[in-house]
Amino acid sequence: MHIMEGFLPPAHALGWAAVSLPFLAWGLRSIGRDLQSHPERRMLLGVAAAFAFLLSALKLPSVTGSCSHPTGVGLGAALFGPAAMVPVGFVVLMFQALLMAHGGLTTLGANVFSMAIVGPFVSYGVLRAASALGFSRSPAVFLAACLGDLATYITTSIQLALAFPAAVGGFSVSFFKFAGIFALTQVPIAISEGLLTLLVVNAMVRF
Amino acid sequence: MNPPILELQTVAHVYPDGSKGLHDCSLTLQRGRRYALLGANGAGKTTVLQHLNGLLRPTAGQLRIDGQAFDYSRAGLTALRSRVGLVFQNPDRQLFSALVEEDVSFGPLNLGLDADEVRARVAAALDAVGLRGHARRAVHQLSFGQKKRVCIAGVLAMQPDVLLLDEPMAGLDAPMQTELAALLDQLAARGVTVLLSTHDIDFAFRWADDIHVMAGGRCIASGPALALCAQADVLHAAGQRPPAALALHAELVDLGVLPAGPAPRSVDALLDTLRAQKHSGVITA
Amino acid sequence: MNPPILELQTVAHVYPDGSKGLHDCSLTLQRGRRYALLGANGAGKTTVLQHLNGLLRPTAGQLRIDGQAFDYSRAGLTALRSRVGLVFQNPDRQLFSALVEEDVSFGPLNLGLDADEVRARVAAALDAVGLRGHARRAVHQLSFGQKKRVCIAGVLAMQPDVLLLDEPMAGLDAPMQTELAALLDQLAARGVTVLLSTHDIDFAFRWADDIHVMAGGRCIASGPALALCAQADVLHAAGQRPPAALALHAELVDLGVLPAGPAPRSVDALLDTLRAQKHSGVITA
Amino acid sequence: MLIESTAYASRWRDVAPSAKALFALAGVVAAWVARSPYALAALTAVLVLTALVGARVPLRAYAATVLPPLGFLLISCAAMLFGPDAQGDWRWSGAMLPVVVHTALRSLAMLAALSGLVLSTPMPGLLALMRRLRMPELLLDMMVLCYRMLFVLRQAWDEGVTAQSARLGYRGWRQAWRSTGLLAGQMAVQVWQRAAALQMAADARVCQGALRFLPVVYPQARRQCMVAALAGALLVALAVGDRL
Repeated sequence: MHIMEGFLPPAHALGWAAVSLPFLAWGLRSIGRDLQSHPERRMLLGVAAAFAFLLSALKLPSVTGSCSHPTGVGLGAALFGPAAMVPVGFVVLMFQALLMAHGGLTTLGANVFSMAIVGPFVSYGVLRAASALGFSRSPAVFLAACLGDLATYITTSIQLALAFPAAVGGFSVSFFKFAGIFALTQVPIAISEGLLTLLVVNAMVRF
Repeated sequence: MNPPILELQTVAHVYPDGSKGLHDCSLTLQRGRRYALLGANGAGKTTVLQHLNGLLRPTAGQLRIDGQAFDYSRAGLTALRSRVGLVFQNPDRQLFSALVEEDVSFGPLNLGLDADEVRARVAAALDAVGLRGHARRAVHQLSFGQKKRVCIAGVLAMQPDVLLLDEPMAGLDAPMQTELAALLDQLAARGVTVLLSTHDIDFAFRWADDIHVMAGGRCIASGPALALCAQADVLHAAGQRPPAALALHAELVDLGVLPAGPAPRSVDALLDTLRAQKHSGVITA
Repeated sequence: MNPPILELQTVAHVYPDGSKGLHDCSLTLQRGRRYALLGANGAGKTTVLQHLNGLLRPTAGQLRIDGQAFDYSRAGLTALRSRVGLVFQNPDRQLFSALVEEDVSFGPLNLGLDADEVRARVAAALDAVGLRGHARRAVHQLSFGQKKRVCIAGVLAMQPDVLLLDEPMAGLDAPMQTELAALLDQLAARGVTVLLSTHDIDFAFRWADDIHVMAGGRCIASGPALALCAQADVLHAAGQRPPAALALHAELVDLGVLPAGPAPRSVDALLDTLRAQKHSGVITA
Repeated sequence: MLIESTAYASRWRDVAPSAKALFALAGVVAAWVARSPYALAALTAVLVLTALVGARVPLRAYAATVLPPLGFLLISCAAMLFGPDAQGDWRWSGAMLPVVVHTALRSLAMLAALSGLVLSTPMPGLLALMRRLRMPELLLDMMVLCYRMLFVLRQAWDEGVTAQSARLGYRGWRQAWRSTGLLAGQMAVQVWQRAAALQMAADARVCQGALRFLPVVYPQARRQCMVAALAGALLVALAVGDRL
């Protein structure tokens, strides 16, 4: 879920950018180390970012009209590790802002935090936990993608609630309002996302 | 005479970006014949094929099937696509599954057939293209020519009445082309109507019963291969030179080397005629 | 005689997955000539090209440049690749930048040239392929043929001595092929050695000075186009039939229709000869 | 992609991206500084008109571009104005109204500022600008590749969907899900193959690590930046004046 251009007050916009920046730097360093021994990783992450962007612009069969769901971020975290997904997610979000007016440059920091940091980390964590608990592949992948998506949406709701606490009740009331109203779109998207990721992974392992 | 199995009537097509794909394009396909759709790159060949399969919808004009105007309903499209199969040019863009037999089963499964029927059709289709032994192989291990045949099997498994192929000979070397042409002949002999697009007039002349000539988004001429290829002005308008076999035959008849008569369909056939000539020892000049 | 500019000496190549790319493959390229690398799909043509550019390293045998064994050092590779340019078959797998002139500038910048020199080379390369007016266009807005020419410009901007092209004619229609052949002729006339791979013997016979014939990962024969194409057994071993122009010419000489002498390079040239014959009115039989 | 094709067709396509970015930045700063709804509305109007009249962005393309973010704006504002209170009853809470109005107008102004930039500047220009602004090289390389491959992969995707449709792959929702999954899986595998092919092509052209390209020159850049700075200063002055 993207926060639109200009929606966050300056302090919040800059604050979230400051929070995301170290993660981005860390991701870039981790890729940079790999490049010495695997120069083709530069290309790989570029193509992977394009593929993630393409999937995110896809209209999923059941959620008509909905687009820009963060598809592929959870999958990418499983394949490349969550660190590499920060720069990839950054590129995808930047392109969504510049090519589709989804999200924005002033809110890029906040969106990167929810979609390129929290989402992939949760997906990755769920996947690790699920395999540690002995889940078979299909439910593990579905849960990882689905929960990664939900974590993103909850993070966004927190970000909005922090910026706009309710006049009465403050942060918590505001959070439940945002989370409640966006649940209408985000919960179906998270389920579709989980389903699609599952189908993709099942198709991939066959190759 | 039966109504044509498929027909485009004064079809126009404008792409969403405003570029014109077709305008005032009419052509008919009769049951069981072998057609070549001849034209330069950008003449609208692929657009025609996609109209015949219902993938595109005419901006003006209509598609007729068995003499009836086609209605583009959901059920109609399913029926049309199960009767009219389309093989695209690039195998890598139309093979989605890891294993050969899985890919071939894609169409029949979408038709909603039961598992036994699907299995039987897949086996028959792989038989037809000579890949029965490769059913369990991974698609990415196949050669280009084999992939092309898997694509054809994937469409044959839907048992279409009409088989459309977009530039099937592109990228194939000479022996593979010969093999594929033989396969298409077999299908035509079984009553399947075959239409393939090509920019190679020598191949069209050699293989097709009838040729539709495309230029600038229109079908500018149609007719039996021999009669059509004799019309130098039509070919010129489509940016084609006459087939080599025809041109050579005409010159050699003029020179009195060969007797007048129907031209051989290929340079190889012409060579055979010349060799026979040599042995008979008769030079008519 | 100068040493060959490039040479493969009994090169073998085994891919990491164990499949054999080349074995005992030897061939030489002399300065300023036009070569065709002729062979069926899977004969090892692409593998040869990748060896000549240092992208692959022989499992056995060696690559020689200007008569010296190549050492595969970092500096050596840079020098080799700046002298030997390789154009791949598929434009979508070799263009990195979305802007035409940016992509063409990639190679020269890697050579460490200064900005002005790079700019001049980019302009000259785009001029050579006839795309000067498209310098600021986006690659994805170009046609397939134009993209192919951008790929060639990207290599020309490095001003190589040798230009290698993998199946450059694939996917191009006849007028585009003629145009590209003319461009390659121009380059050859300027002293660039050109080697292109193809499975079309008629094209190879028409265009090339010399032909290397590949079959089963080996170069089974090399020689001037005319001499080589006369060897039916070699061609047969490579799965090729003789060029149509050559076969026809031989028959017509046998029949006494044409005087003995060098064969015309294409069916079109043969037709011209026959027409001239008709006007002169002399039938030698 | 509408923004993409509009940018290539824009009258200001060949204006230096630095100038357009400067003006957009001034718009963003002004929107952050301005306080009254009137000033924000005026700012939005100026920015929209600049894009429509100055850069000749077609109204239809402009509207289609800003529509999806407006949907987000609507839902978010609704969430702030309605919703369950401490007792769990859904009700209108007017106390948030001034905040909502200000936020909505500020968002519109910023959306207008950045839409003006992206609708008149093709991505290669923006990437070149980021390069000049010293964005990390690795990130830039990823963006350059991503941008180019977007079109390649989208074409492959569209062709795949067409081929599947021809075999009835999108006949119903079950088939549609299955086909989408198959296609996405097949293309995910291609990501590795394409990356390897690109690396090989880069090596053939003596790639030294990072991807380097010659920047496009904008001969009028200096003058254009001056004009943009002046216009931008006016926007900011308007906003500061509003605050005082």
